[in-house]
Amino acid sequence: MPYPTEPVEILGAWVGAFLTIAIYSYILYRENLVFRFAEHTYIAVTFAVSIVQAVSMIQNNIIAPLSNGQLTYIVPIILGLMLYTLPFKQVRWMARYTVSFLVGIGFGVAIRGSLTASIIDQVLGSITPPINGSPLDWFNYIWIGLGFILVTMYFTFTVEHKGAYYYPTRLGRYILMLGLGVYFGNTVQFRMAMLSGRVQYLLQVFKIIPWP
Amino acid sequence: MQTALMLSVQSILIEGRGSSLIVLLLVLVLFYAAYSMSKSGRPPKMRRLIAIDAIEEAVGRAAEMGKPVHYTPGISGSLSSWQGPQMVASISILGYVGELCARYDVPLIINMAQADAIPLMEETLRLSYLKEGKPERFDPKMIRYQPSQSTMVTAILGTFQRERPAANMMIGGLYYESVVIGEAANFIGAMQIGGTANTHQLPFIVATCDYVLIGEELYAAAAYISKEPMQVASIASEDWIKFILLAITLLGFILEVVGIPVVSSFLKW
Amino acid sequence: MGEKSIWVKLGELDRRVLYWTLFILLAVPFLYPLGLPVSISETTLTLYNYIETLGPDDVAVVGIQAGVSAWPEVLPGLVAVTKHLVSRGVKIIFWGFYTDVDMTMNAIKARVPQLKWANEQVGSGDYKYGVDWVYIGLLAGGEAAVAQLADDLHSVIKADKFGTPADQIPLLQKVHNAADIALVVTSDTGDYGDYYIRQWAVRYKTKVAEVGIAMNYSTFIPYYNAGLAVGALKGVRGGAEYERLIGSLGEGTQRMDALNVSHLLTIFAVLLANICYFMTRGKKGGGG
Amino acid sequence: MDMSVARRPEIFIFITGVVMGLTLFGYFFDISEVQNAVQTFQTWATGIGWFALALGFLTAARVHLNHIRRRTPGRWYFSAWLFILTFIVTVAGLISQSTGFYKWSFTWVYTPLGATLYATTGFYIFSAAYRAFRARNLESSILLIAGILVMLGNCTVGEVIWNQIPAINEWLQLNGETPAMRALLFTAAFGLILFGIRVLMGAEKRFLGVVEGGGG
Repeated sequence: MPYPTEPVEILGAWVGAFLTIAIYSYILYRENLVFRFAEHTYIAVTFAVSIVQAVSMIQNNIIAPLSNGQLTYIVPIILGLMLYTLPFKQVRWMARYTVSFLVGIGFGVAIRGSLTASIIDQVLGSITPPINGSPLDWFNYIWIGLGFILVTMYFTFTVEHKGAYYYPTRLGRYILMLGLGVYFGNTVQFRMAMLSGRVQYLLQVFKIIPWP
Repeated sequence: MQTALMLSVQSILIEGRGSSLIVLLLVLVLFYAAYSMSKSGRPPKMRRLIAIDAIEEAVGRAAEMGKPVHYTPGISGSLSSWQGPQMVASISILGYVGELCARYDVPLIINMAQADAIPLMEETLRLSYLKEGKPERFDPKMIRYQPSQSTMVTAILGTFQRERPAANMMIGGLYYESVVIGEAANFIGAMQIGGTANTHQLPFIVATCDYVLIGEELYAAAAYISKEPMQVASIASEDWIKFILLAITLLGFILEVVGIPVVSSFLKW
Repeated sequence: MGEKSIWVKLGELDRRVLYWTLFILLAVPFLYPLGLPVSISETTLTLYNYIETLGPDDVAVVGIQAGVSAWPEVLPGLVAVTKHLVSRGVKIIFWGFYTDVDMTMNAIKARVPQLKWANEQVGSGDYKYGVDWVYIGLLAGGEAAVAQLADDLHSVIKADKFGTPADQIPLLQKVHNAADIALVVTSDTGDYGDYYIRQWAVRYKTKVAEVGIAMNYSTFIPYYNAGLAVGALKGVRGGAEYERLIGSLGEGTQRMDALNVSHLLTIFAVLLANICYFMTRGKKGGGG
Repeated sequence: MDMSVARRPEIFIFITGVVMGLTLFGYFFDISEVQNAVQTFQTWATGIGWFALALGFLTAARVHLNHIRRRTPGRWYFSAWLFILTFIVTVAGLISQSTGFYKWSFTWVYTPLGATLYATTGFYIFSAAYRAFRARNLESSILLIAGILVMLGNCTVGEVIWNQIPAINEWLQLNGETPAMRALLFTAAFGLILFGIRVLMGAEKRFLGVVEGGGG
């Protein structure tokens, strides 16, 4: 990909760079009119993108099958339109039908997804001893198994963390903090990669380094 | 008769999901037991959720300073997605925040980005204001919808500097927005309460917020606020099932090593 | 109320100073590359070794669930793995669940020149569109769609990106469900990796590998340990490792320099903050 | 016609319960009718989501129209700009998504700004680390040290400093964090299930739109 040659494209690259700097002016300086302009521009374009995509999705995935005689596709249209009763006092309860339906699916999907993956698999993973393992493998087995039990003990609502329950939950909290530290470290990598990507983009637009 | 029924159930049960079904049924039984116990006058005690207690403090502070409270459920995900329950839990807590804001006449600003959650959010808040006897103070414009995660972040950055809320609450299915919102709120000295069940964001709400709801606590918050017997009973049954499964884990942890795979074969059933 | 000590001042440093330092220092490695060596992680190596066992009879799926905004982190890995698949002659089906997937597909294609569109000249070693690879475009529908793809690809995929019906595309005629796919490479910023694990790996034993952002690497480790995932690249670091394995250094390796700078700076900042904290702790009275 | 029956809380609980129940039933039992129904439900839900987007726009429009009508200082002309731009880009997009101004806006505004916003976390994570990660006590020290070791392990300079860094990092990634993440998933799962049960029992009153202590 050479540096854009079309004037419209060059303009685009510069607009992108300008808006990027406008957003960062908030961070590197403070809230200002340039940031506000970038903010509203971004929101406007995103609204347009989501409306356009919704229209084509409704066309391709609801209207098209409906006109092919798949009559069940009338249901999302009705339920979707019921959301629009919201501003009208007398009928706004109708939106609640749609909400109840969506919430039912949400809970069904979430509970279904966590029963095996978050409960059974986690227990199973904690009780699978290594086969012909090294001492380190056995240490890991104990670390993960007992660690899991201790951290879970920390998350209780009806037992106070006192007396005999104090030390295990304390230990559980330390193990939890270790896990959070690892997560933090990994996220730093991703975020910094992203930020360096923006710096690279600016350097490219200003022709300080070559376009990829 | 009974065995015939058992066999027919067995034949349609999907392999590897039997143990999940047992766990789910066990949860129901324990819930019923805890509920009967608390109805018969022996309600279980629930430990304090400091983050929830802090909500009133935060709203009170905003009232003293004459500044608004900012609330966001994060990006969360649509109601029908697996993130939906986090959104529902968040809106439930928002209802409580709304009541307090109505009570102390504190302006409330909500930035959110899931369109299908708007009706639930609006209705919940309308009722909060009604409950406090100030239905006329409810203004649907307090809900500010933004069309995507990143636009929501931009809008929140702007909101913070322009309207300087005294408190920021970000509770729900948070993603990358957590650290940005958290730091930007720190910048303006807002008191912060965070909460999420998304493990990958926990380090950031722990780092940026004054009070946090971690994972399970997010779902339990509504029960904690209402303190109704059924709600508290359900929390107790959560603890019971956890202890039962921890006992099973410990048992399996030892038995597997000596070569008796009863627990793992049950779990794989 | 005497003069504030240097430690107090440093501890309360205006954060804009931090931001400017970071912003400027991040530009340095692009101007003066460092090029430090990269060691290979286990999860990168297992994916590499698995692809080494594949050949022209195998079909892989590359599912793009990361947007253009995540390119700095995921694109190097996606490109490196695609290059490896191409060098082994593995057939590839690309699709995505992210609105700007077309741009990502074009970016991969621009970096893997063997991939040719239908209207392009095919030379030796090149991938003929429709026969060796195909691009489906944007799909929608979350986990349900991922599940349906696993059960019956053709119930979801009626045509490719250009509207050519699926029954006129030779490569799509070869595959019917998840069992026909040798490898799913999933590139995520969100949760689609979990969907492929649940719907493809668990139900059809299809091999799944994550080439997403570093946080997805963390979520994939339990799957990897449980044998459900064949490998995972840890964001751009994984990409840099993979570039080294296939002997084609690229943007991942380049970006590692920026990571070195930013990580050292972050660690330095944390240490500095802690030194300030310890130097001032006793003086403020309490506050522990 | 008396519509009050149609808005009794029981009806909403019933809808939620049936949909939730079928979804779960289809997970455990291999009955194709149920599974097809659940699949259909999900297709519907996706469709409803697209309809909801316009509701989102109307909700936002209300806020911005208010600014314009009241001529809010420093705000109203931006709100007006938002309307104009949304309109132009939408019309352009409805005409053609793959050419013209829509494509241009998508490529040069939507995409780079998404990346820009995403990358702001780089700044904020940096200052959060500076401000919040102090070794106040044992537990914050553990978090700090684990975080630093992982950071050193993730960038290549770590192994130049000490050749054991990659091994330590690998242990932290593959084993060190596992118990914490397991426990978080495990406990949150029960929180979720019991929350679902409370919704079905009608205990989550806010969700049902019932005002505690009468009202309606």
